[in-house]
Amino acid sequence: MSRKPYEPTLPNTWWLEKPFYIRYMLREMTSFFVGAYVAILIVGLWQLSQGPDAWGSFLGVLSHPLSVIFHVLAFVFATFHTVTWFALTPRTTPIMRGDHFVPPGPIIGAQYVIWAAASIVVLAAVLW
Amino acid sequence: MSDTTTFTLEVLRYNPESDDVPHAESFSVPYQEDWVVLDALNWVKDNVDGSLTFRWSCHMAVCGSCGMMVNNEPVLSCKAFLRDYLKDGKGTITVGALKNFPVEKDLVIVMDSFMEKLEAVKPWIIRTTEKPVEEGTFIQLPKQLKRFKHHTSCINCLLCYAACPQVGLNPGFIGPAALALAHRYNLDSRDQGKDLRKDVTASEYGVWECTFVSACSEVCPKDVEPAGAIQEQKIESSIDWALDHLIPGRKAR
Amino acid sequence: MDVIETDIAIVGAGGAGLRAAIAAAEADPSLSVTLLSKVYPMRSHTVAAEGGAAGVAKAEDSLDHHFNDTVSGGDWLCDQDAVDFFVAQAPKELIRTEHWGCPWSRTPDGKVAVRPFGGMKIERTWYAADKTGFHLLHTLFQTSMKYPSVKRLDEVYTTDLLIEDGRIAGVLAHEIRSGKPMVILARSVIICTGGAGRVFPFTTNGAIKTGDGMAMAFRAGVPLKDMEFVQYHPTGLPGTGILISEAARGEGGILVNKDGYRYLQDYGMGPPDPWPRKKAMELGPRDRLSQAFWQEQQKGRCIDSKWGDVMHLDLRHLGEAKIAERLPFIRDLALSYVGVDVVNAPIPVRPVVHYTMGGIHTDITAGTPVPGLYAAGECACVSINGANRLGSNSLTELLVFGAVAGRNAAAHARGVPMPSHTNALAQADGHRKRVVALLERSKGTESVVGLRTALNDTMETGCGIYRTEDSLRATVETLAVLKTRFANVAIDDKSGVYNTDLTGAIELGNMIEIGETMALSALQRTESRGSHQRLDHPARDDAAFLKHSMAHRVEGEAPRVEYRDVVITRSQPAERVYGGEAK
Amino acid sequence: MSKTTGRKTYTRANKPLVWFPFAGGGLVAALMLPVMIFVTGIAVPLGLIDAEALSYDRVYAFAANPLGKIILFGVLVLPLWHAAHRFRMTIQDLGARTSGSRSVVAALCYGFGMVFTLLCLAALLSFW
Ligand SMILES: Cc1cc2nc3c(=O)[nH]c(=O)nc-3n(C[C@H](O)[C@H](O)[C@H](O)COP(=O)(O)OP(=O)(O)OC[C@H]3O[C@@H](n4cnc5c(N)ncnc54)[C@H](O)[C@@H]3O)c2cc1C
Ligand code: SF4
Ligand code: F3S
Ligand code: FES
Repeated sequence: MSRKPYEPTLPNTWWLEKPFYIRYMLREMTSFFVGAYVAILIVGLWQLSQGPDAWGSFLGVLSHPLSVIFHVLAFVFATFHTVTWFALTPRTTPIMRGDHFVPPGPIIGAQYVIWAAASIVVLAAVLW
Repeated sequence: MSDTTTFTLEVLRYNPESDDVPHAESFSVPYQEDWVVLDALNWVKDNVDGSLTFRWSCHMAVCGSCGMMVNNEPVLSCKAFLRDYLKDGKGTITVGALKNFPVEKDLVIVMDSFMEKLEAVKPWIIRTTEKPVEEGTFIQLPKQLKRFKHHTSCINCLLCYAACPQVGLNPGFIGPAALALAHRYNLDSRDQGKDLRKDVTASEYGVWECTFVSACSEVCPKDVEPAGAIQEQKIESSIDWALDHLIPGRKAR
Repeated sequence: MDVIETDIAIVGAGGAGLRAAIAAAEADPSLSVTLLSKVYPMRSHTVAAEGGAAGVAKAEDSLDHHFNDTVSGGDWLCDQDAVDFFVAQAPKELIRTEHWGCPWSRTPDGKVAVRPFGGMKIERTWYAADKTGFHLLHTLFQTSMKYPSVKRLDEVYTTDLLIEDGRIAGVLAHEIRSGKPMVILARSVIICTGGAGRVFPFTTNGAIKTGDGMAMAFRAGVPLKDMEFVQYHPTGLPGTGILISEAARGEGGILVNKDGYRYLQDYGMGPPDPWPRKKAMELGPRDRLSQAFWQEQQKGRCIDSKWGDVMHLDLRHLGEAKIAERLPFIRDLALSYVGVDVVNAPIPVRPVVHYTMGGIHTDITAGTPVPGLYAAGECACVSINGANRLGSNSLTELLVFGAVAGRNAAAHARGVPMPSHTNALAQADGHRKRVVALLERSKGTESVVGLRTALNDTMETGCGIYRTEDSLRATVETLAVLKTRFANVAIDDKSGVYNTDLTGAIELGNMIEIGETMALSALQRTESRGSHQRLDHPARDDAAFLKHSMAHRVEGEAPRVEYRDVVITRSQPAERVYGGEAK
Repeated sequence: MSKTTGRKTYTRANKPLVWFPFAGGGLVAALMLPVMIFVTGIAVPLGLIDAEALSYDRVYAFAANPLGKIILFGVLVLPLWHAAHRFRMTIQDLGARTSGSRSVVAALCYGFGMVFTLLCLAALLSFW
């Protein structure tokens, strides 16, 4: 005749339960590729400071097939990061115009415009 | 009801006096086009087993009592129509207690932790001086109301707590609904208590535990947008923290 | 048994109970206030109120207008001293809730907006979109958390009042989640347990509205006043009984029959245009509108739907923008529960039991005849609603009289000693036996559902919108039988933890007693007034019945109904005029 | 019956220290990383863009320029901290729950951020 509440615990596989959570986990996993990629570039920067030869061997590593495979993956994940990040912005920074909130569409759209512009600038600088 | 279609209602049951873990029990229930899951549960309670235990009251999606996991999604059972889960009125619907809470019995959860968190965020208007009644109401422009109105719609149904993995992973996390409510008061033009609330909302049990899963806002039946409320508070509290550390003396409130 | 001592015990944490708790805590922070509720406070049925709360707000309005609308709306069965007090306090109480953060809807210049409501001459209904009760309840609940002297006992089920030497001594309750009985000794007790709509099968009332407090007070010797007056709301959703607020009509919605005709003009409510016109057509009082539905139904002019006879409530002409701003919840409810988007189609509606005007007899101090016992909210009858409550008066009522009850209970508590343990425990043991019997009776011949269905059926057929001597007699007889059958009721769940089977059975017992007071009071009132319509006595009879009926409990027998004069100060009974002739 | 007993005391956390770089880095990563990964990891190694684009001289000139240094620092270090923080939370999501394991994960992730931040600084400051 007395209470005995059942205390559930969340298993470590909780995120496999629903597509929604899997998507979240993929989004969070973008951090692995982001981190790894910038770490590689920082190493490259260090190589750059060590002179042309070191830089050259760094470029050599970059063109190794495994490296290319990694970067293709990283590109996919980074783009996924971009898309999910933009999609969440209306939630983090709601904008009011007059008596109403600006709907998500324009806020998200504006970010894509900025993204495109930034990418073009980078490409142009590289190619010039 | 002669040739009624029946479907299977599979309920995760837990009786603290005889069970150690919940177990599933199936009931065969007549299908009615207009019925919601709550109606089916009431049918079972009335006709099959009076000991089946669940909370409900309003049957109109506003009292917040009847949240449960239906087919593993947190929903208000009084707004979960059978027809949306079954094909031709046939099939199985599973029902269980809301996730991330201790289970008292059957579908009834223990919600003490939420009540404590709710109280902790000081969900009331805080003012340095009270306005006398004789002076009438405050002026609040429609756009000032609009700014926080959606955050006032929370019915404390706790679906968001069941959906948020961080609630399950970190029991101390104040959680989506309570944090949204704190934000609601912070944004209210009549309130002056933001700073007091921040001691709680910007603590390590507050907004920082949220990893922006957004499941809370997805399952919220009242469009409260707790995910947004939390991120806005992260930004604001971060700016606040930075100013506290940059401007000498600001911190001494 | 656990014993808790408290200065003030409040049973019920809906709008009235919370307001009372705040008032008591503000009146004297040194007094301990214990707030008991069978559900978490925010689940209380105040949460379901949609339309609004009345209180004079506009310059062209006046307290006199509000008074007159209320008294005539109540068919002169209101106690006018109470109404005067009520209308004067109403704006102040509403302003207080605004200061506490209630998100009232606003006019473009930032003032609180008001909307028209049935039977009200001038717009004076404050609203928070169409979720007024929800916002009010959450505002009160959240505000109540800031008072340290208020201790809540959530999900604690009160079964009985304890009385010592004719004055209140506390309550007997049990904690639902453990089943543990507990005695709460108190110097003052306030009952705020809400209405009893669940006595009827088809109601807007939530599962918790089973009239527990009324039954407890009744058993403790307090008379129940004007119990025959049960309000039908004209626009509930068929099937579920979910309310489509009067606000829908206040904003301009119209009611039509199967010919697309605005039938209310045939029942003294016209002319239909110009629309909207206050106190006319769809903005008439609820009793008249519900009765008109019944008349049309007799004439076969209802719309035949899969849920049976309905009328159409048409909002389409309001336009999507206005609907989205003022009636979002209505739109959501209609879409979910009857599959109708009000922007493109009319809503099927029918009358449904909504409100109990009668209740625990209280006076203008919210006090009952038992010293130290107070009551407020829908469970009480201070008599501001008379024979028919005007929509939006009751949310205000629970604020005004909840506050009065809280203050007076505090004042009383300061002046009396704590009741004795021994006495209270002995009484509690006696009452507890009834509960234990329900748990222990292993092979009863009766089931809760069976009796509840029988109760609901007989109330609907015998004591509904229209009543006759025969129908009421039959109901009274059935109820007497149900009372004896209840002694044999058995339940499936014998456990201690969270036993809703048990609480359901106790509630059933309460409802049978309440139903009996309703039917008997209705049988003896051989006139028609407000919501009480007798086909065999269609006229109002002021000579004999300008009186409150007072049902007293008699052990082992049917209740005894006596009468008490209505307090009339300045408005003599006259004809109730609505439609174009209403000024 | 549930009554708030023994109220917790809450104090403000210093989380903004990591949250600011997380949020800023997330934005920078969203805008810049896809195109950068594309250029350095895919297009140049595969010869889609002339290798000259990443020649020692060009990159050195950019990195030696003070403005270039600031840009590189921002584009590398902010996403680095973004990734460090997010990865830390992800590991917690996957099961590091006890306060002990949480601290270890935090030390590893932020340690990683620290090491590469210093490496990046060292590289950038080593040539002018
Ligand atoms: C659908 C709907 C819409 C309405 N709309 C309006 C409107 O627009 N305007 C208006 O003015 N009025 C409206 N009303 C009427 C008004 O909402 C109610 O009369 C009012 O809210 C009642 O409040 P209360 O505090 O008396 O009771 P409730 O809010 O019903 O609360 C009762 C409390 O008592 C507790 N309780 C009951 N029994 C026990 C027990 N045995 N032990 C312990 N606790 C117990 C419950 O837990 C609960 O906390 C509406 C009513 C309904 C049903
Ligand atoms: S935020 Fe939404 S989901 Fe969470 S408790 Fe409130 S209403 Fe329910
Ligand atoms: S789901 Fe949880 S993690 Fe944050 S955004 Fe919502 S609270
Ligand atoms: S019963 Fe009230 S929300 Fe479902």
